[in-house]
Amino acid sequence: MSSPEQWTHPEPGVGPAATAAKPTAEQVIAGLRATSEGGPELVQLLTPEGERVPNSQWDPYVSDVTAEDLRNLYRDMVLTRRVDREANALQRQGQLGIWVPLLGQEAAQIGSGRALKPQDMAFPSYREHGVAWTRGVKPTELLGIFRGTDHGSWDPLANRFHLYTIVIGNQVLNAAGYAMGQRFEGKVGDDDGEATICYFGDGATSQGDVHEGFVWASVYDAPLVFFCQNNQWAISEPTERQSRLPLYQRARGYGFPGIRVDGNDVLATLAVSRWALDECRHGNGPVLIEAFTYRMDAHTTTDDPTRYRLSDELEAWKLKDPIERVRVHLVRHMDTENEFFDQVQDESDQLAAELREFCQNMPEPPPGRMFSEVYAEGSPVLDAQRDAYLEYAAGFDGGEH
Amino acid sequence: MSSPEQWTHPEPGVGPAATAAKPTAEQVIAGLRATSEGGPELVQLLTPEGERVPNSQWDPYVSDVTAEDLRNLYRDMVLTRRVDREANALQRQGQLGIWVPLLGQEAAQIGSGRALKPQDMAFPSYREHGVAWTRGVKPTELLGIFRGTDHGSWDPLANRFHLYTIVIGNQVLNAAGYAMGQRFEGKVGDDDGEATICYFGDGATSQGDVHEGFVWASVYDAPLVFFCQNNQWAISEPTERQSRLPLYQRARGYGFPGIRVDGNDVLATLAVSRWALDECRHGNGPVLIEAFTYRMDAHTTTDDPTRYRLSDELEAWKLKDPIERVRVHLVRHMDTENEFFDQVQDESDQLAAELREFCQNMPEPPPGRMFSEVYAEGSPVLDAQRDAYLEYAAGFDGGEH
Amino acid sequence: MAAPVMNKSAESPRTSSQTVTLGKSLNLGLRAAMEADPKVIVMGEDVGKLGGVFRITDGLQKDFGEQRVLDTPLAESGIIGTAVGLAIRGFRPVCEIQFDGFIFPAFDQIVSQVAKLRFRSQGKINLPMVIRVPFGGGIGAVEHHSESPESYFAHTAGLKVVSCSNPVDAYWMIQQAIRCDDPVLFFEPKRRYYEKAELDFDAKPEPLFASRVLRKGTHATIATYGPMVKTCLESAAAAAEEGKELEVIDLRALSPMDLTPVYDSVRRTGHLVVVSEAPGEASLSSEIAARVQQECFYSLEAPILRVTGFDAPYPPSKLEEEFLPDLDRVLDAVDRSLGW
Amino acid sequence: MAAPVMNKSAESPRTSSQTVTLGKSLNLGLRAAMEADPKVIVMGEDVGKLGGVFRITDGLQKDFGEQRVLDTPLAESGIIGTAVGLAIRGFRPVCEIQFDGFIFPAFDQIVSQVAKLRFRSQGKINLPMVIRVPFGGGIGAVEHHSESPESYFAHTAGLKVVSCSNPVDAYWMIQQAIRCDDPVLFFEPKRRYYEKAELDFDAKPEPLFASRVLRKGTHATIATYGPMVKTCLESAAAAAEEGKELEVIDLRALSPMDLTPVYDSVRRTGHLVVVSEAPGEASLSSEIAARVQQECFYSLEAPILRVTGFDAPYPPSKLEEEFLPDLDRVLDAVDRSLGW
Ligand SMILES: Cc1ncc(C[n+]2csc(CCOP(=O)(O)OP(=O)(O)O)c2C)c(N)n1
Ligand SMILES: Cc1ncc(C[n+]2csc(CCOP(=O)(O)OP(=O)(O)O)c2C)c(N)n1
Ligand SMILES: [Mg+2]
Ligand SMILES: [Mg+2]
Repeated sequence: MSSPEQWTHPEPGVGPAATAAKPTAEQVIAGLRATSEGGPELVQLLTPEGERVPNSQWDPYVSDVTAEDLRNLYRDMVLTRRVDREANALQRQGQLGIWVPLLGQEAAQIGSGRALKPQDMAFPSYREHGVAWTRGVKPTELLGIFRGTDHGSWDPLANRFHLYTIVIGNQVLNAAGYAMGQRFEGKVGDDDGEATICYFGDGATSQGDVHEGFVWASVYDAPLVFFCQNNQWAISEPTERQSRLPLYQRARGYGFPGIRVDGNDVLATLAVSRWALDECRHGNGPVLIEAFTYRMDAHTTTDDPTRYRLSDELEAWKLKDPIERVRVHLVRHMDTENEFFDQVQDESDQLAAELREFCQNMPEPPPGRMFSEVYAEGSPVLDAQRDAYLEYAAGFDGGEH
Repeated sequence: MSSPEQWTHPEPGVGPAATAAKPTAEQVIAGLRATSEGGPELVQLLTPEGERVPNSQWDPYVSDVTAEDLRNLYRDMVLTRRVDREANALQRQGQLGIWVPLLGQEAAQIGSGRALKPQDMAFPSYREHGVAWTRGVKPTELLGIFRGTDHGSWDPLANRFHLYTIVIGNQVLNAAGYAMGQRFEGKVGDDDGEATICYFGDGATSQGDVHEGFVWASVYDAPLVFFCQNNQWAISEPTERQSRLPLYQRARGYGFPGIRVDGNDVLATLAVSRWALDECRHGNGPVLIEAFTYRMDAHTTTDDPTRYRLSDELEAWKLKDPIERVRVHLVRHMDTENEFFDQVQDESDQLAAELREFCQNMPEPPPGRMFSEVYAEGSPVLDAQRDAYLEYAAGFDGGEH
Repeated sequence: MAAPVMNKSAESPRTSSQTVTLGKSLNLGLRAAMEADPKVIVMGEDVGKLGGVFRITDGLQKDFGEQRVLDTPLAESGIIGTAVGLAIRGFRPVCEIQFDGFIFPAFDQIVSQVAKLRFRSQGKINLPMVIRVPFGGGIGAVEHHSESPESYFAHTAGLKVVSCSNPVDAYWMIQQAIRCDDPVLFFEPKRRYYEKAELDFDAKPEPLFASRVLRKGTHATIATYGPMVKTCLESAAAAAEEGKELEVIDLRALSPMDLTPVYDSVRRTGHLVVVSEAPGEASLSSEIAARVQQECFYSLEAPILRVTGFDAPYPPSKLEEEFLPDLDRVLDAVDRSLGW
Repeated sequence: MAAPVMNKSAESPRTSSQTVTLGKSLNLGLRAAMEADPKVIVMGEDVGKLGGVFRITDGLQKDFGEQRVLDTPLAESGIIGTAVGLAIRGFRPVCEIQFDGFIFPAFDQIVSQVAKLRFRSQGKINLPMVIRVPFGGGIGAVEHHSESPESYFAHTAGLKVVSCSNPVDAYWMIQQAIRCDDPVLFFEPKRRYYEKAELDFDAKPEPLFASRVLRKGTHATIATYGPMVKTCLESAAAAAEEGKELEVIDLRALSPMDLTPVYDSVRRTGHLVVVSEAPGEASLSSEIAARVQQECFYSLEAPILRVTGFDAPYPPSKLEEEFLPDLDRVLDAVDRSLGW
């Protein structure tokens, strides 16, 4: 039951006000007001067991997906996970200051990322390493953020993948503005139209900026897909701390569609994202997608989830792994040989090795970097600070101080 | 049609994405995506013509309202309007720096204000002179704000009516916190429970703070009635600039009820507010009420509405005047004599005279007031500034400078 | 810079010179910028049909259409946050914040995105946006309508901050700010919107980030900006009658500040009074004092004195004359400095 | 003030003295405040089960329940805005902002409501709330996690601002801040959370709004606060080896500042270096310089020098050692001052 309104909100009418509905902790956990169950409205095309569920509404959006395509999606997810695990290990070994794992969210990210057309724009939060991959951002280009050498070294305009945004919710407004721009430039209205996708988490939905993004996008008919990865946790807080209702229903109050998809199902995510992006590029935006998934690792490498959640939960979600179900499906129904899997395995080892190699050899940024590119047109005050600092620092080179 | 979702949002399915729905300006005005029509969901108990509409759902909430009570509501509205008009005139005559008229919103404010129990708390925006009246705030206590002598001179805790809040949306979070406190103190759960009501406008609904107030109140089951007076204008912007949908529907996305009431119908507003407050005091909050009304005067005395809206609109709304319909009803169906109306008239003249008298004699605040009550425990820095200033200022008294 | 082409607006005939108010000047400057570059868009609350509560954008929506002059939803974070996105997309948004006290809901977007995005992207993204803020008191307004928040932004690295003080500067500075590839906070002295001056459209404007000596003097230096410039010029005129020649410098650029003319002046006068109506604590006036005492240590014959708003919330308007620095307080400080 | 009753927490046995980290000290101080007054509630992101990302609220929810330790929705304006309402209702909320860089979404509520409500109501409403902010750099974090935003709040009239620098102060100051009837911004030097000291629960604490001379000296004065206090003490120790005795003053109170000990010191030493890792422009360090040059005009033998973060966004963490003032930069400034 994904619409628990009836028990919290009796209808007006004869008689005294209804008694307070006080769910017990157990009821909450059991999902009485939960935002965490799948529910009948969850779009799923591939079960955790790897079986294809026919769905007349959504099948058309993936009817062109060949076995080859599915293998590519599989490959994307495996490589993404491998990059994620390698980076996590690099952090453990002191090569990165921190890492933000996406483990478990590969399908949500690859499915939506692969739904994008080249002309589309994406605004990530900080966990979208899989989406970055689909936009042609090299995994090595992500590392600087976490090693502390830069704030992201890819070209956000060339890749059409904005820089990571760490302040929760900020990017939603930036994306809304960008999408408004697409519309103002007349780039919306047909199959070649442009669209924007914006990623944020379940926790982010509480932020004022996300709301304002919903208001702006709906008022300006912006071609914007709000892509909420509900991984069920905002650090230590479960989604119940952010909402009474499943998050996709938030859209109902703004007058645009909200839809919940199994975020561990790459095919369903692809289908729903394609539909949503198409709606947007044709001028019917915005759309909200809630990808229902699970953060299988810690929030970041500095987090300790054992303090706030039970390992049972993780075990249950392991059975819904986004990669495994595709693997099973490919083997059982798509005549995929071991060779393919071995090859993807090799490729991912290769990628991981390159990542490691790159990471270990990343140069330190020069001190002048602190002062560089703050302003397009410079600042005499800052320039003077830079000059004084560099002169001061030069005193140490072979100096005596 | 108050749910225009179907035309902006075709269902996913076979076939290309739907063509962009581009409403023309006329369609917008005609209400295709409008947020401004009443619609079948508008709760109305008293028509503009003064006829009582039976309503099995809402009648129970006003079944105890006697002719005497209705006359009191009428009186409240007349006095409120008279205060409003007098203050407006005082501004024109230079006695006030500015005035924020409530003309047209008397029913929304008196209906909801009179639904409050003594233990309830109210958080106004800046136009709630009618609600202030119901909370026992003297009209004279409002004047300082607009004359520039103070920021409101009533006692917000004693009156259980918070100070006016000018920064749009801020008070919604403050009210949510206050209502959480009512709950934390165990003052919620039965007929004697406490509730809080919070006022804001249609424009305010776009603010992040209002959203966060919705999130907090729903997550903490706060006994809070969100009372949105949709007077259809945020200064020069029609509600269409803030939302695609009628605003009461916003609540749907948060999992609490939203209801639209004819804000020019004091009886309907009373009924709906009583219900909502009762839900809250019993623990079933929050609730959103959208009181559909019309700002019949300028935004403030410095505004010039002729620049952005047609006088036709105003004429149409004059026919829906909140006071006139009660008057007609009292005369036609409640045996009310002219004497009563004359008496209310006299009373209002008297009140206006007192207001004027008071206003003209308001003392200037002393210069030390600038420095007073900034801190509960003082500040040596500010004290030094005060002392230096007062000494400096004293130099002018009979001084020569 | 060429005279603005005003073929679309009948009420403003093309002339090479015109007497205009500061408000009108901004309006003409905005119009010129919009004509010069189709990527310039204006956005904010009530900037369309109404032309803004101060009419600074008057007529622009009529002439440039609803896609270039946007009446936005009522939320400042939304205004600035979407402007960031529009700027990333290649637009040059000019955002109006209706009153100084309402910029705070947008503070996060300004500090975390507007100020940092260029640095974060190492120059791959420019944010050529202008945030217009009518600021300061003296207009008898209710709370939150008379704030002077410029120091918050001067303290924020990555932003540029300017303030105009007269109609001529207003006209040029708004255009220069819009052409600037950096984000500019543009503070407009609202109590001076109705001040008039002769505006020569063919003149060559000063650079944007340069302060200006508006009155030469030998006895003491006054550094000020925005609405206080007029107050200080009046003070200087009064002082002159008593034989004291005050040098008045309009800073114009608040971040980065161009203090060289102040240093030069203080080296000659030995006395500096800084005037600003913002509360003094941890402010631009503190910064000026801190820098000048360092640069002109041996020239100073008295400590640098500051005449500012008090470190209290802006008072109810009946008291604002007392809160705001005025001629007497400026002269009192000058006298204290000279008599040190 | 009595020793905290810690009967509920097995891990912290009751003793009259204990060696604790600064982080633990805050935890103990919060616990003591919550035990002393049932109206004290703690709210913020992840402050419950997790005990906060720095574990400052560790164990509090377990011991005081979910209605006194609230894991709030993820929105800072919401945290502060609802805390205002709770304070109006009579609670004493202690809000945690997870990191310095995330206080900005709450800026509007802080500036427009927290700072002004008491003045607006002419004292009819008190807002006894504390906003805890782990601040500053030096921990190798990603962007927005190393900011020093204290000057924004010092510039905001109506707020009080303090910063602790060591475990002993942390323990007392957090309790004093909570007992204070004014809203207090409480800045915690996060890079010092793991510094240890002996905490005597029976000691009598200093007043909250008083600066403290931590080291006596005769050659030059250093005024600093928060994380830089340790840096400055180390600098003074190093200088002593070269025969220079530096007086180090921990300001503790940032607004209102207690500068009397600084004036006294400068009158003796004639030299002042102000150290803060925040960018210098329009900051607290400017304010200190502005005020000291006025108060100690005739005592100063050299201009007041400032050692601060640069006026650039906080850099990627590999560069933070260069960005942050360190022993060398402090000593360099001291030398420049002494050699003026
Ligand atoms: C404005 C702001 N407040 C707090 C934080 C600290 N923080 C980082 S991630 C996070 C939780 C985010 O949860 P969610 O939105 O669900 O995204 P997820 O991390 O699960 O992908 C928090 C509180 C932040 N980055 N920005
Ligand atoms: C944060 C903020 N931004 C802008 C304003 C200026 N302003 C005052 S009232 C108003 C319109 C409010 O419209 P609405 O919420 O519909 O309330 P109404 O005035 O119609 O009652 C605006 C923009 C403000 N007070 N606060
Ligand atoms: Mg999450
Ligand atoms: Mg309105």
